Amino acid sequence: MWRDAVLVAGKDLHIEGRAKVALNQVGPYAVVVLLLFGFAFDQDRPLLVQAAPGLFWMAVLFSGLLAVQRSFTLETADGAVDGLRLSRLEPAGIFLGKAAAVGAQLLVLEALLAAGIVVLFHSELTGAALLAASALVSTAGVSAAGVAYAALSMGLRVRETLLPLLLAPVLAPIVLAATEAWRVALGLSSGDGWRWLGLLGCFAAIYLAGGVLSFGALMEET
Amino acid sequence: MLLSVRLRAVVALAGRYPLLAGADLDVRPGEIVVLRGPNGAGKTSLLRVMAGLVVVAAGEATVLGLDPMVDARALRSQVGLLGHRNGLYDDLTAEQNVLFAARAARRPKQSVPAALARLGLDGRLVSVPAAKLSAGQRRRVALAAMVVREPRLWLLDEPHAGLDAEHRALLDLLLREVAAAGATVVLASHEDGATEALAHRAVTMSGGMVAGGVLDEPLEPPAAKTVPAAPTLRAAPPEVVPGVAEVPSVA
Amino acid sequence: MNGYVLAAWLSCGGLLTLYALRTLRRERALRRSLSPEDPKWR
Amino acid sequence: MRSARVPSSTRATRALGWSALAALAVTTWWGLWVSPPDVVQGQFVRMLYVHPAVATMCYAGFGVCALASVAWLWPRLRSPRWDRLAVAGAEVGSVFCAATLLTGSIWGRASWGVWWTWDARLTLTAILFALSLGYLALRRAIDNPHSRALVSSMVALLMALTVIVDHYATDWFVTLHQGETLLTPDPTVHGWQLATMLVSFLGFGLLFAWMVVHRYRLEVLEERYETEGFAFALQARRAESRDAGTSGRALAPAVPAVGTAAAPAPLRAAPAVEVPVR
Repeated sequence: MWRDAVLVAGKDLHIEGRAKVALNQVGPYAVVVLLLFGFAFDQDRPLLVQAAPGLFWMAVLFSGLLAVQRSFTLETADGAVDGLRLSRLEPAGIFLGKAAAVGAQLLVLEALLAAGIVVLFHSELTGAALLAASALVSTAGVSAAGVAYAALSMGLRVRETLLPLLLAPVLAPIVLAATEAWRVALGLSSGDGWRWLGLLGCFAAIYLAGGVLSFGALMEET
Repeated sequence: MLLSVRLRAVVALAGRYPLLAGADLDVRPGEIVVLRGPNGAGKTSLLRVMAGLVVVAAGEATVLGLDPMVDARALRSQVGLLGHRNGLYDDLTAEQNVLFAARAARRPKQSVPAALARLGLDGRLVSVPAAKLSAGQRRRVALAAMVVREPRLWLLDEPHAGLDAEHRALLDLLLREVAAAGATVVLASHEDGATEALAHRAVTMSGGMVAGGVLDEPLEPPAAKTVPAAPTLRAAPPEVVPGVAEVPSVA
Repeated sequence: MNGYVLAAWLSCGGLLTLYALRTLRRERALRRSLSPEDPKWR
Repeated sequence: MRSARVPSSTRATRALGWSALAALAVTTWWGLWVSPPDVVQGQFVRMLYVHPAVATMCYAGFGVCALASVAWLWPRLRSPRWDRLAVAGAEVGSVFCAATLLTGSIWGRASWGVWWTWDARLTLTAILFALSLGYLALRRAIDNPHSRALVSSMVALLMALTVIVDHYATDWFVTLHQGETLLTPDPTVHGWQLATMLVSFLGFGLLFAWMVVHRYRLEVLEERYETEGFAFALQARRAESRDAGTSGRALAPAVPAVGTAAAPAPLRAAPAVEVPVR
């Protein structure tokens, strides 16, 4: 299974390397989203600093949605899905491969966005360990849930609008917990950040396990 | 000799619409069968049922000795399907696409250059991203990906579409060679001319059903029966000829 | 009787009644269009 | 308050319907007139007779959906019954969830002066409501009954897991919501208020059961409509091949008995006339 995952992730990242969609389109989009948030709070500095983690994770949620949709248009564009179904790759391997590829792209975006909030929202990144750990775990959760639901809605008629509707509530708890963890890390709120990290780990585990177990059925033609 | 494909009264649905409304078909290993019929007759659905990709709502289906509904994954890894779309990744080059197909089918990487050459794809073409290739070239890359997977059952949907004369001959030669090697080939096609010379048997589809698909050969031939000679390249095996004769010319 | 209390009761009752009626209407519509065979509720 | 006449074919559901109506009538009568206003909350206490009961039924609905989905996923137990029960539970659950949010926010407006507070319990119910809309939208988007059942039961399980983990997440979240008034060892509610609350649970419970039964029956009818429609489409498809007159030999198509339906009954006017509102 792991060998399949590496193969699929390699393929996706190779395509990304050549097409540079994440870098040229999703990245700038995320930064623009941050700018829009900035305008919305119209330079009310203390409020911006308070809201920075929340806005950061909202931007990550939106770009995660785009990255996942992009990851599956690759497959459906020319009917490559049938190739995957007929191959000897294990569905769980395909799932982990695609999730890893989306996760990697998201991590790059998060680094970009972190720079964004430092510049735009003047927040200083303290508590780096908790920041990085919660970012890593929540990215795993977001990409796992994203890839699972994208596969599920791949064959459907209304998938462009159905995927965000399905995914948003599922990702809401992750965004909530990640925001809280970051607020603690940035010293914006008291409380035990590591407990939020535990909760994030819980969600990531559920979505990863759920994806691995059900991906075979999810890839079937509906 | 066991039939490689045996379908009896197979019904396949798309929502409530019956793509197949009771299709019967028998195909023997080493045989090339062409499916003819108007658009929407169910040719593509029949191919996808044989590939184990479409749910069989009713009827029996046995492909390569396996039941598509029970052990779909085992069946799928032995089947090659070339649909209307080529299933390529636009951003990968021709060689990378075929390489991915090979490794996904757990085949050795060394067989990739040979497969590409087999379809006349060599030199500069190999390192051109799929997006920049012409329809015919993309078709040949998809065929190369299939060659490299070495499936036992070849299912092709309008394979000749988009190929020029030279490459059609190349395709026919390839299919004959593969069939002679014991694989089973079923292709759907509109062009009577191209497939006339190629196919051992032609069946007609319309309204989700197949005419002339059934061979009178029982599924489990008695052991005593000698194994009929593998169908020679062009000469249709004697006992099949009546089948072909029966098929009236399509209005 | 307090405005909020009334609002809560009416809105909740209204919502549930609407849903009940919608289900019954759809059920009657379906039953009319099906053949008169006696429905066996498995 | 509820004037809906409750026509239903079998005696049991009619009885269920009338008893639900009776219990709800008593709840209304006691809740609005008989029980005394609360010493602290004054008239607002009357909302106590709606909100908790409706919220409980909301969770009951999704509980039924999750359990039915588990049953459907269990190879031995698999049968279309569970799938129908799952969708019935989910749909009725989402209606009660909407009612819960409605009454909850009205109560919030009354006692805390604001329509919506980022209170733990409210957020959880809102997430649940969004998940249920996703679930129902997903079911409408898939035609193939088998894969629809498979995919929606997996989503239902995921929903249940998310709700359970959310439950603990929201406990660490600052919660304004006062604890379980009823289930706490020494209930602060007694006398008339307790009696009315119990009746409200009974009334809404019966209503919940009645709705699930009817929604289940609707699913059965819909499936039979699909099957009959399919038989109709099958004959039309066959006619297509006969009209084309392509085959020398007469095709001897034994009409395969599809799925659960017995031989399709003779069809009267084309069923497409009364397309059920989805």
